[in-house]
Amino acid sequence: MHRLLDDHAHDNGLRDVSPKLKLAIGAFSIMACIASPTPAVPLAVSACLSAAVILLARIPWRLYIGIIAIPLSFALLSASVVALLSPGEEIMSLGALSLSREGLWLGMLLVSRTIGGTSSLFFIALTTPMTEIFSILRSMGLPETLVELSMLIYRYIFVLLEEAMLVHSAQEMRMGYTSIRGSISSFAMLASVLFIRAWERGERLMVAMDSRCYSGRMPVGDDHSVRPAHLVVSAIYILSITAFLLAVIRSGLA
Amino acid sequence: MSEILGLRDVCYIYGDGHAALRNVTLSIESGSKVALVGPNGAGKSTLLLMLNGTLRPSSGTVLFKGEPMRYDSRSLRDIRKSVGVVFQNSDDQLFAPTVEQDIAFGPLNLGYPREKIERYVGYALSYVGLDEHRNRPPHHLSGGEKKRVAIAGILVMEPEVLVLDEPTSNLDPATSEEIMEMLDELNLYGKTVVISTHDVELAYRWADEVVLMDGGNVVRTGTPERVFADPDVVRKARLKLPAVLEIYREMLGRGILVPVDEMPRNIVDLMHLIESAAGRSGRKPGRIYICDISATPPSRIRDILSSGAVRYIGAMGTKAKMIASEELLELDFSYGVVDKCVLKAIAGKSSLIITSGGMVEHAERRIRSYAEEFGIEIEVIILPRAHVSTLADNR
Amino acid sequence: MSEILGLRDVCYIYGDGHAALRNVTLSIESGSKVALVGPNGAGKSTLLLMLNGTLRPSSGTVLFKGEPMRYDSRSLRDIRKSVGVVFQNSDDQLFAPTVEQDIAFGPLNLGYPREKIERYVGYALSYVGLDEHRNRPPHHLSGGEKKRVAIAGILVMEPEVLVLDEPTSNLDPATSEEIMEMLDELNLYGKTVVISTHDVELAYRWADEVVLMDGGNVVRTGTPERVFADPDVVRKARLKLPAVLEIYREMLGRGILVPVDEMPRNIVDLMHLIESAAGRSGRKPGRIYICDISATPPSRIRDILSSGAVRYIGAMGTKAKMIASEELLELDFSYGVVDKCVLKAIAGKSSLIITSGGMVEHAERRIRSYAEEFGIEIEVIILPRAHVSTLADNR
Amino acid sequence: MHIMEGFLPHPWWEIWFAASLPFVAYGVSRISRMAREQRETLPLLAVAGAFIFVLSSLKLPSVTGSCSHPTGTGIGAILFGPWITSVLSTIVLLYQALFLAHGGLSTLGANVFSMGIAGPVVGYLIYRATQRFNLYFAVFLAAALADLATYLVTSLQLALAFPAADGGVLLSLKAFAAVFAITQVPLAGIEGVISALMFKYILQA
Repeated sequence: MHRLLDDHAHDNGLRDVSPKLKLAIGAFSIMACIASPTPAVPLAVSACLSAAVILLARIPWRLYIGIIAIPLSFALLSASVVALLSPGEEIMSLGALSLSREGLWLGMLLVSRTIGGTSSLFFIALTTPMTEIFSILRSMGLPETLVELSMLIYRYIFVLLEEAMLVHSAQEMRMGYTSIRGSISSFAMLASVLFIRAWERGERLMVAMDSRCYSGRMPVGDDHSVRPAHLVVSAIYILSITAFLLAVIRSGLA
Repeated sequence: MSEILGLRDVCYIYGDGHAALRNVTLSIESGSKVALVGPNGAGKSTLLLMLNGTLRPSSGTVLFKGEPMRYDSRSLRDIRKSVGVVFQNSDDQLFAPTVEQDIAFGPLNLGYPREKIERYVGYALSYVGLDEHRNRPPHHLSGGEKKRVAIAGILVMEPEVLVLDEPTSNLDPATSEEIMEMLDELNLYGKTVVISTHDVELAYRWADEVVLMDGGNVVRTGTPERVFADPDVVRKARLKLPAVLEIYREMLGRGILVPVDEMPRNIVDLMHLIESAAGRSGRKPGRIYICDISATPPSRIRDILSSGAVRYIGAMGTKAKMIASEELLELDFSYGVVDKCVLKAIAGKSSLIITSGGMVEHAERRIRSYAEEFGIEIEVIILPRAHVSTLADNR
Repeated sequence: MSEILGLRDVCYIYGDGHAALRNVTLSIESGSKVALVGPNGAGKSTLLLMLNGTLRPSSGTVLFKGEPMRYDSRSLRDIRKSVGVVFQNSDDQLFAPTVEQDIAFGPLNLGYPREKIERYVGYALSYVGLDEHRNRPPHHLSGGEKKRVAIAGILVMEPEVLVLDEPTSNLDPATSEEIMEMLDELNLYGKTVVISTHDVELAYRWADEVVLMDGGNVVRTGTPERVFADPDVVRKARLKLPAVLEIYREMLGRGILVPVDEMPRNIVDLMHLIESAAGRSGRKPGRIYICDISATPPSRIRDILSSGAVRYIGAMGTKAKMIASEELLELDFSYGVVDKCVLKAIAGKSSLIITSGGMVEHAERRIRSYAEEFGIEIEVIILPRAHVSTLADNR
Repeated sequence: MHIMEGFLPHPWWEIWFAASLPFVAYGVSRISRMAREQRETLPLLAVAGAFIFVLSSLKLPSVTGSCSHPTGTGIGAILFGPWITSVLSTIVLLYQALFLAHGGLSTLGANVFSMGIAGPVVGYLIYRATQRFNLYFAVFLAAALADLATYLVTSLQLALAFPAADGGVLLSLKAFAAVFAITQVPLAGIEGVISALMFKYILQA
């Protein structure tokens, strides 16, 4: 994986929208998906946010489809276990296992929640660079140490990742990873050299921070202000999904 | 000039017993441009890390403004505010998530008020010409841009001394020249600049003072001409002679040239030596126009260009280059501008230098000193001053 | 010569839509020395990674020995055995815990028998002159040593083509020259060598063929003289002219020299042009002795030195340098040896080149071709051949 | 092994956040104290965290051929102890969710508990218990069992949230454990071997 989702977030079409607003939409959507008793709400959330990511944030749809398939495999596998274990009226029998109507429904609900939840997660990941989330984390009152550590880790992930990719391709050029045995020892060499390199970098990082008068503070970026138009669109989305959710819950109860 | 940094009998021995510096004594003058040259492993980086107290001598003393350096955290903080170090690998230096946050790191830790931090960061960003990259993470920048951010992160603390370890390593020639020109500009405005390099061409051309190191020793210090005068010493330090000097020496060896007091520092000097040896002269030299871009509307530059008065155009300094690129001026020279224009003038062609502020006088002084050295008359026309009325009329 | 690697209309587009290569067509001859030059971000590294199939073109074809490259794992294995790539930063390439294990990595993965691996690793180690470092961890080596280990790790797989990304970056001048000389030696024994660099001096002096790249395009290809003939193109690509060429052009501009068919490649050429323009000649040139170290006892070299027959001594090739250092011979030249000895010969001084094997004829050929080019007579004396009887008597 | 966004229902996602919080909070306070005493703490933990992220984002050479990644937290526990590792893991898991789409935000608490707490605690205890016999074997065992513990805890988390019709949590746990065993058991072995080899190579260098 050469590009992380964060790399796309820096160039997306919703870059100028307040990160607080985007986080709020994402968090609300996740909650709505988990709270929903039927697949309809998560699927609606997924449709809205996928459209926003592809049409407004202008993330290439091929990329989007490609990454949304990653969690689906886990969701399908786990949801089928849940489905087969659930009690209820049997509609299909597979040897020792049996599938009930309620089980099938629960499985579908779980898959849809994963799709909806993942769309919400991607909405945050693809439109809001991590660099803008740090200031929110700090204003949420998270411990200073945790925020600072997160910021430093963020930066060094990219430095070490590039190094790991280069070492990995150097190993491939010299026929590493062509057999299982070779793969395991190649991987262990990669890990060990990366660890040594990381440690040396840590020592140089300390010197660099000291050279710049480090006294225990890390700067955070500024927040974008919330624009009225964005607020209106967000409010419409949140109210519609909430109304839909309430309607579904009420009809389920009735 | 007075000494700003000094080393007296400094030794440094690493944990494994390997001596990185052996009895080094050195004096760095305030306001000078110093280049440490030497092979890999000569101790250059170790010496640089002594200058801001990152490394502490095993024996001997480091002096800052005549005072022995102290290593308690308060004194170190003061020294690091005054002596800024830019590391060879920019990735080691840029650790904050965005360009802006990285540059703000120093001022924030120095406890500047918020408003001052913002102002300083904005100033540093525009000085290195990276305004539009302020919210980018460093891993989305090119090598040259990273180096600029690293320099900005130091400049923003307003150090008196700027120390750079191999500032041009891994940069292409034009980017290297741009970085070196930025250092020239900073030096011009009063900062002492110390670099390490094994690029002899760079050191020979750029430095006021060269310190040749090898095996932890300072082998020789002095003007570039003095340090590079002895080819044996240079070769032993696994370096080579600057090309101009090597050609000059070959020509001496063949009797084409006769030894002169001052060895040629650049191609301009060399050409002058060759021409005077060949007994040439008489060609009417070209003119050099210097235009202060901060006081001249770009339309005026276009007028000069379309008038056919100049053949070549060059820009000096970050601001001039930015304006040139905004105005789509096609530059003939973007680095080593004064030298190239003098060469053209000697060859009978006129040229225009666009620059700004204090750089105008600097360029003029350099042209005058060349002209004097070669005993020729180069007409220098400084634009807004001479044409200030015309300028007003044009508006 | 025939094409060993070729690119036809190759484009490469990164994930973010940025085009790193645009319709690149290129042909690399078997046995040639090719230098890709261009600024940072020109696409040089991307192109190099196409040559062993690490990157796959977005469109267009890469040919190896006339066959379009295939990207299944079997074909990739074959191509990577034949085309070895050395990265710019040796640290990315050296990942095993010791030098020996690192060099053995390729052969081990190729499934060579144990005995063969040991033999090959031993051979590669001694070829790069690092026998005594075999059990050290690579990250404790110097930059030059790391580069040698990286090259050894590729050589041990016996590739036909050696591809090196910026082989001299961060190395001091003498170490750079040693690495480049090693590449010359390998080329002499039949390997095709492709490098990328933004060091124009290096490319101009070393390459048979220069490929000038900018913004993902190949701007110009051909002999170094042809590619560097147009200063505008070179400047646009953020490079500079090689110093020799810049001085030559300045001298042309001043009428000190007249244009010649072949532009000077190095200082020797330039001096010859200047001397013939000045109508000089007549000085009796010095001799050049070439001594095959593998067939001469070191005592013989001492005899020659003490006889006063030569003023300068140089060593070419890894083996000769090793022996020179063992015998504590103080070398005057350890790189660019032939050029320097020819310069000395023209200046009337004699010199001795120690080298070994096929390099003897190579050196002789180069001296002869210089002599012919300049129309002078340089006496070349090859030592064990001429003195074989004396040699036997001495024993 | 990450639980994906949206998969854990109410109240389980909240319960796992609550279960993880004390560990992480204590870890943060330990790091804060260390950072005040030793200035190299933060830089070194930062590169260690980045290392764990990068290691866990690389595809493991795996017999099953599926897309499996090492957790790297066993190594973390051996080097830094379980408390600090729980903090590093929390940050790494957040980044894995946002950068790689592994895991999620509402499931972060559950994932931190299985990968950042249960795995490291088991790994650390095993390492301390077996270290005196043979270092490499101890590393192998610690990393492999940390992986297995993570996988069992994840299975338990799912089983608690989705108990079976008859047989309840226990049957459900068996079912989840059996399904994930196909990939997770070989993975644990491979991670153990790689961790032990990595230690060997680091000590050699």
